[in-house]
Amino acid sequence: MISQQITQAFQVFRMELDDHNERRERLIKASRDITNLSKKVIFLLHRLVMEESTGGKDTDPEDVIRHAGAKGRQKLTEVQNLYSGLKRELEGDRFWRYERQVSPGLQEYIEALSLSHFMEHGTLITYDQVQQTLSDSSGAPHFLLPVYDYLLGLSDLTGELMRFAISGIGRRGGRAKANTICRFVRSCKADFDRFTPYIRDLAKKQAVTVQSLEKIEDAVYAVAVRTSEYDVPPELMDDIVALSVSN
Amino acid sequence: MISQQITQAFQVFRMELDDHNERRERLIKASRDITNLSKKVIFLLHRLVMEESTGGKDTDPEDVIRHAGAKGRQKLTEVQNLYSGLKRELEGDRFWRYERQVSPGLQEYIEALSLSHFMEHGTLITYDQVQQTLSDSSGAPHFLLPVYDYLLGLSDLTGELMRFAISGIGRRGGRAKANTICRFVRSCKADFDRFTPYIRDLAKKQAVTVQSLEKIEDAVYAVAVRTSEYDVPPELMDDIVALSVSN
Amino acid sequence: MDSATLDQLNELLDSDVTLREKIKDEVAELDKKTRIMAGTLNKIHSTPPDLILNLLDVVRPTITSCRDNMVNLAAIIPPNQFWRWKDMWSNSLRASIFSAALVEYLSNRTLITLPQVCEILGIDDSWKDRLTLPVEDYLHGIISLVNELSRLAINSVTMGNFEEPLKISVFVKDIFAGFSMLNLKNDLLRRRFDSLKYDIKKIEEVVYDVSLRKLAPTSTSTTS
Amino acid sequence: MDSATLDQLNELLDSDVTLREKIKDEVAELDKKTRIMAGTLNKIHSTPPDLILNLLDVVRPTITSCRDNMVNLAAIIPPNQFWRWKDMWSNSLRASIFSAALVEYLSNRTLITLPQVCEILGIDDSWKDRLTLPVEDYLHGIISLVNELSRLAINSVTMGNFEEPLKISVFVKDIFAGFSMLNLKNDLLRRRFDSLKYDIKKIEEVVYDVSLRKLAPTSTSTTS
Amino acid sequence: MDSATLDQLNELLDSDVTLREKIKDEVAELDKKTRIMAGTLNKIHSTPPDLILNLLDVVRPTITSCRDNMVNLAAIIPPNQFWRWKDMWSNSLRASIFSAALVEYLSNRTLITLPQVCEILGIDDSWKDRLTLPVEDYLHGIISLVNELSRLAINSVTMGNFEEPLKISVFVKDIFAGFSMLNLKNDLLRRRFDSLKYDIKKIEEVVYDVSLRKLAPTSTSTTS
Amino acid sequence: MDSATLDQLNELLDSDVTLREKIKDEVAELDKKTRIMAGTLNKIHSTPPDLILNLLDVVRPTITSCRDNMVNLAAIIPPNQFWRWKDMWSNSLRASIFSAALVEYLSNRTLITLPQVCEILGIDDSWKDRLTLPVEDYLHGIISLVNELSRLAINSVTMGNFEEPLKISVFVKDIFAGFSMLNLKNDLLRRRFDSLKYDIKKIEEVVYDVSLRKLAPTSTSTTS
Amino acid sequence: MDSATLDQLNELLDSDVTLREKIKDEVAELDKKTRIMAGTLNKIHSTPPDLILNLLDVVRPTITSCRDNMVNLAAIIPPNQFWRWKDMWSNSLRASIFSAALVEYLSNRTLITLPQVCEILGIDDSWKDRLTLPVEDYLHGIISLVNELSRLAINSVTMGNFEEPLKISVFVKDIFAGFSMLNLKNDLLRRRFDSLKYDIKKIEEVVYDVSLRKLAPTSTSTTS
Amino acid sequence: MDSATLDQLNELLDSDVTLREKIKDEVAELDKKTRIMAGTLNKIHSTPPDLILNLLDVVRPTITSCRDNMVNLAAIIPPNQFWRWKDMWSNSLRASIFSAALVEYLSNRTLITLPQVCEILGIDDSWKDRLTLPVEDYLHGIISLVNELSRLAINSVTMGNFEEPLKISVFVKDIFAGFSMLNLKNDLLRRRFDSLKYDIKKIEEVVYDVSLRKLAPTSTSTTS
Ligand SMILES: [Mn+2]
Ligand SMILES: [Mn+2]
Repeated sequence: MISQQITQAFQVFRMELDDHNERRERLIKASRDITNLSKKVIFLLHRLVMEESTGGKDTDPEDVIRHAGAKGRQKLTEVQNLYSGLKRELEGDRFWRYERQVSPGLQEYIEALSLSHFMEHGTLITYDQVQQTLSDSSGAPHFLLPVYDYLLGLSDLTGELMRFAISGIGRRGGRAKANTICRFVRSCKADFDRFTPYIRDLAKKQAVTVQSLEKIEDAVYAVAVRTSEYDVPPELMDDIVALSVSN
Repeated sequence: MISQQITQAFQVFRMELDDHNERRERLIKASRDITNLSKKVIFLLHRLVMEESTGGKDTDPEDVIRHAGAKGRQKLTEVQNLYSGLKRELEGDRFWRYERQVSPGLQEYIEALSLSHFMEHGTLITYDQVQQTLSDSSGAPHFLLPVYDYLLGLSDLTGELMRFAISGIGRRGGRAKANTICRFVRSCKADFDRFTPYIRDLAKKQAVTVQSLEKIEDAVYAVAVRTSEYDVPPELMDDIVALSVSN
Repeated sequence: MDSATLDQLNELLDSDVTLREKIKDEVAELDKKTRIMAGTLNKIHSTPPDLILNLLDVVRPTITSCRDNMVNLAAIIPPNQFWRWKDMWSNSLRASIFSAALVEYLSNRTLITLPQVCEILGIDDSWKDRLTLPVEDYLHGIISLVNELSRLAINSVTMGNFEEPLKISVFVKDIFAGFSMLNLKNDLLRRRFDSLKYDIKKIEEVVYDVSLRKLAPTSTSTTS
Repeated sequence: MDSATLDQLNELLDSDVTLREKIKDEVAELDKKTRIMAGTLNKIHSTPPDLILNLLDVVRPTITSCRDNMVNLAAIIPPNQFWRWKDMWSNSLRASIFSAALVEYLSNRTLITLPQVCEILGIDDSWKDRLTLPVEDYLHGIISLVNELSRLAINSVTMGNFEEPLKISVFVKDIFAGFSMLNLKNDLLRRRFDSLKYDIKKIEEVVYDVSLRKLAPTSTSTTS
Repeated sequence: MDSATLDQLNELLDSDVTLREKIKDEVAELDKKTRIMAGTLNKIHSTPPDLILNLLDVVRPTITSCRDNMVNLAAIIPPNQFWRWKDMWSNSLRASIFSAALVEYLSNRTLITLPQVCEILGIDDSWKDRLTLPVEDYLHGIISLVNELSRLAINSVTMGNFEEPLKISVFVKDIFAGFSMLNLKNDLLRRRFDSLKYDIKKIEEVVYDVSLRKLAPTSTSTTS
Repeated sequence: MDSATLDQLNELLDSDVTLREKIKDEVAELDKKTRIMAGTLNKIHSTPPDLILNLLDVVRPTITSCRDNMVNLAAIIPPNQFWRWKDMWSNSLRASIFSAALVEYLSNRTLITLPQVCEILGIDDSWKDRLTLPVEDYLHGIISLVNELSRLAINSVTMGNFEEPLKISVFVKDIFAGFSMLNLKNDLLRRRFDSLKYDIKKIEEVVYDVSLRKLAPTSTSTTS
Repeated sequence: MDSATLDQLNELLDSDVTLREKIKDEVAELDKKTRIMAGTLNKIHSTPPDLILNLLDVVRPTITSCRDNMVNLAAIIPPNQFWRWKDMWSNSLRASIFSAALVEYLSNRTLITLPQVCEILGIDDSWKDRLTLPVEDYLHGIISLVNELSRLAINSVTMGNFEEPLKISVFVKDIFAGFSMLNLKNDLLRRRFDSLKYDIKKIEEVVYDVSLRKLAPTSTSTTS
Repeated sequence: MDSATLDQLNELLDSDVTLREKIKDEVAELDKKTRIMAGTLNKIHSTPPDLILNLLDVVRPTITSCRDNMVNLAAIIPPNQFWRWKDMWSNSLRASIFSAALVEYLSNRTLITLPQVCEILGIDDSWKDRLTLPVEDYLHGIISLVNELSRLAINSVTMGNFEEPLKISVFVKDIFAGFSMLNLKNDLLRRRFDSLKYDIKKIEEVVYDVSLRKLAPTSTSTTS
């Protein structure tokens, strides 16, 4: 009977669709976990800098930041382990099949990783360096990192750098750091501009980057105006203020 | 002074922008008038067929429709006069500058014109025929008719044909006419499908055409079912019913 | 700003809120009545012809009682603010017009006119700036009437009344011709008018069935 | 339906279009004037205090000439239809109110009242059902005034006028206190009022800068 | 970023752009064919039963010629990137599946299977990671088939063929039962499956009309 | 802020995510059951009257098994949070109510009541703050029932069962009259109630067709 | 459906409407109080330090009187429906929390705790299923407090009070550190937390100005 | 349609497609250049005043090279079809105008005129019906210039150049006054002009900061 054939065919379809939907659900959950872990690392990085900066005059602010970056990088091994566990779910042509589910977590991870990297080394993490963190011990990648996710993840970095610069501006050495970050974000913006015609969402993110950059510029400007008025070297200014508000 | 130069330059810009805006406003108003006139002709066409069809058994329904079509065509010379008056506003590169303002009226006009033409001749009006109505007595066009507007205007025709077919189905000869229209709309749909990749809005309008076609098919189907049940020739059916409801 | 000014500004800002509440309450009242009328009139589809007039007598007092709501609304709307608030009641008003038009048709086989509706609902000409009956709403009510009559044509035959569809057919074609003379814009009214064609077609089909099965009387008895 | 009825219905359905065109033209006229006034008043940010009064004298005739547009509008709007059309001109009206309020403040250091605005713009009480000045529009005009004054506070200091911010601060805080007492709904007015807080803050920062550097004579005068 | 990195990224991105262009061209080719097939198959609604087979013979070569496009596509897509690019052709592929399924149904009154479609379109199992035929696309093609058959049921009756709707009804109910077994997510497929219900209803109404009037010989054969 | 407070705040901010996952899983289970029931009940359209009861017996255990999901849901929802999460399962719940109502109608020709639904689905009164059956959901289920019965009226005639439409007509008119008395707001329920009118009309047309052709024994029995 | 059932269904459908109205009225009351408190507390920006306590004494009774509204709300909300209605009052509640927190800070220089807020507003633990104070609302109130204190830092200096900014600086940094420990989602709260940075920055700038101009006392007097 | 007509239409449509592709390619070229110029000019925010001229020298050849693209475009556009295709390149054209205007301002402190832009970009007057430079595009370019200068005002101060903001302020105020004279419709240009106000305000605040602190020599020179 015809009917029987159709039933059997649809039973096969059901299995395939259920299998796909279940894998999709698993990857959505995994991506959500990765996103949350990465977000927490970003919070942690901001927090570490803030807490340890209160250590007093003897700690070098650069050391504090480097130390925070290293701690963040270590914490991100948790995310790397998750990706290593997903290797089978994403092998072969599956990565691209589930790219839409995987992409948000991946970009958030790259945002966190690049922030740790910047804090630790003061540079932009490269594509190969990111790919390396997504590979097993023998260097075989769990999946090929798409350039898009790399660039989109990096372009979120500038927002975090803005937060980092502005909330640090009142701390010892924060003014100099804000200047460094201002230059760094300006060059990120220029570099990424090249890629906007290739990646649609990047233009939107670049607009956010410009906003972040202007916020940093405004903050750096405010410091410059004040320093000019009082004609006191920045580091001395820090100390005078620290004397007024010691906590 | 710099300021003076800027003021003078901006005075020139103001004149140019005002000139452009005023022309734009004039064309919007003209387009609205053309739209309204065309809409009224479409109403008139439906109305003429309805009114004159009540003339009784002696009038040939085909004549009534032909006559209505001719009257509609005559009435549309009013629109043609408006276009002839706009010749100067649309000459040279101006037509394309104000295409967005002119287009809605133009398409509505083509809808009305093609409906008149169909009623009068039973055929689809050609591109050259439409262009001819938009030319002066020596055959010089007021402006070059864009193929897009021609096709988009025609594709609205199918909606009016649906109204024409369905409201005529109860009149003498209406069943046969509905069949003719059904075939005609079906071939319009097939012809226009070729152009959908070129004209973005056409795909949406084709979806409406398909709906109209299905409505006509449903109406023609209902007649077929009924005729089959009673096994009476359609024309005889008309007479039996006319006997029951004479008005 | 001195406190007198502030009080006055606040009063002006507040008064709209209270007014909206009052209108809402009144419209809720009116709405309840239209639901009751619709519920009763729905029975025409299962009532034999000789009992229809009784049914209409049941509805009439409710229609007339809508006047109270009209009077109340006219009393609350501030002068000149008809256009500000009218959307709040137009649905209910259209439902009332529909009921009045259906009662009129079944009683006298005539189309209720706009002034007749005003009279029945007690809408006074002198309220012009607060409460009036716009043409659009009247036309919406009439379209609803035709929708209902196409249903009635079907159900009359089921109940063995074969003349009703013929009467309805004549009446409805006349209304359709009237609507065809109007220059409607591409709005809701136009869309509802387009849908009338299907009602007409349905009624015509019933007329065919009845005629071809020779269930209806001869043509002379139905000429209007 | 007889043809007289049909003609009447058709007329009712058609008439609005022409009216809309007429209003649009009149509002375009008014709009042009508000742009001219805004252009002139923009110069307050670079005009020394002693020349401000001259500047205001240039603007006054244009404000007064808005009366013509008001008269024309009142003549075209049909009785009772104020609420139907008002959205077409409210932006231009608010711009006129802003200009009148700014001229009033700079001339007399007082807040223009709603009746004063009506008088200046020649809005007649007897037009009530066609053209009136709603509270909302008045309040929008006042908020625009505060927006502008926060800019003026900044620019006055640049021009070496350190007292202006103090005056503005006192004036604006009073208005702010007034708005705080109003029962605004969650609409555009509410959102614009929320934005006032930024203007106030900016002005306070200017006063702070001036006080800190002891640039103005009597900073203690700001306590109200 | 140093210029080596920039160059590397640029190269990667450039190669995608070129690839995209190539796929686009190939899909445009395929698309043209699906439009030609749809145009021809559209004639089934006005073709008498005995000429239908000729019509199908006209379409078959075009279907088969789609294999060229499939071969070309499979050659350009890089390994493992099937899912990355498939959205570019899935609409065209679904249209091809629809044509193949309609031809199959009208020829043999059977539902084309997924492997049959692959064979007809020449989609090779060994291309798996570059070009394959996903279940979703197959199901979309089948839904389009049902959409078309519901129209055919109507038009067959118009042409005096009263048995066609009965055949279609049996066939389509089986398909519907098949779809009911699937756990569809809230996506396009689910919405299109919901729309199937309207097709089924429409076909059932045609069968009803035919059965009620005893126009087809064996209406009892539709019970399954 | 001390760290205990911070930990507690963080916990409160985090907890919802896990709960949402758990509810989702449970609802997916319930959903699968409603799909199975719908699949089986779909067969009523091609099943002769004497085999219908067997069909219903197949569905009953699945309905009863929904109790497990209800118990599980009631166990996960925190006290007092019914209104926070209910949107997650209302679609599935409505589908279950529909199945229960259809089984009830075909078994006993009566309308299932809200308490009956609660009993069948095992929704306990004591869960009130976590899981209850809102009126809206019950009414949605009943509207789905009427949608299905209008299809059944058509298909019964196809299968030669001319009495079914008459029974359905009486039942459905009663429900319609009931809905007319309800004070529905302008929401989804109201729109679906408006759609009921089409179902009623369709059923009336079937009764008309059957009556006109004198196919059913006692057409006069439809007057209520 | 019998009329008892209908009445019961209608009652269930109607009760929500009435309840919504009641809550709205109560919230309007509460809202009026928050506006009065905000109006009074706004005066801290122009009140010398020694008169602040008097000002707070004026506000306290209004805060306490909010308990009445809370009691009333708790009385109207049906058991278990907290989550259904909470959005209606959360804005007003946050405004009350802000007022309470500002009074607490200016009285005792401490951060009000969540239990303290509950106590002051009389939110009873036993109302849990009808009215409770969510963490989010508490945190929103605290952010508003910081926004206000950054303004106060500026205005204190204008009024010659150079110690206030130092106190505020210490207090606000502590709150900021607290917020940094929270894992906020990307919602309104996160955005408002981000904006806190600017308040902190502003306060720091004031501290610089004051320190560098040596207007503030020595550090020992400000350690907390 | 007969096949001759179909072919004719197809040909017309095909030629447009080819033309569009050609324009697209040319605009992509132009776009690449505008991005390079923007990238270089972006460095003005971190370049000391004495090195700015070198930077401009780097940009000039690229601006001039845009002429090639203009010549090519003018060669492909059919007569009278300028307005049909211009949206395809207006963004790139505006970006070029912006670069030319910024170079002009930083070199000579003057506003580039429309004829100057035409000359630099090699737009020939004789191309009028194929390629011209509309006022709108020129104005967009100027608005982008102001956006950039407001950022430059900030960054100059950071680099210790306190006179730059004063120069920018004078220049930008003149432009703003010019724009105020225009009757802009409610389009993109209007919205961007509205955004100019924020730039002006930002620049005014920088001038304020510099003047207040007496950081620049002759702040009084800004009064015009
Ligand atoms: Mn981020
Ligand atoms: Mn039309």
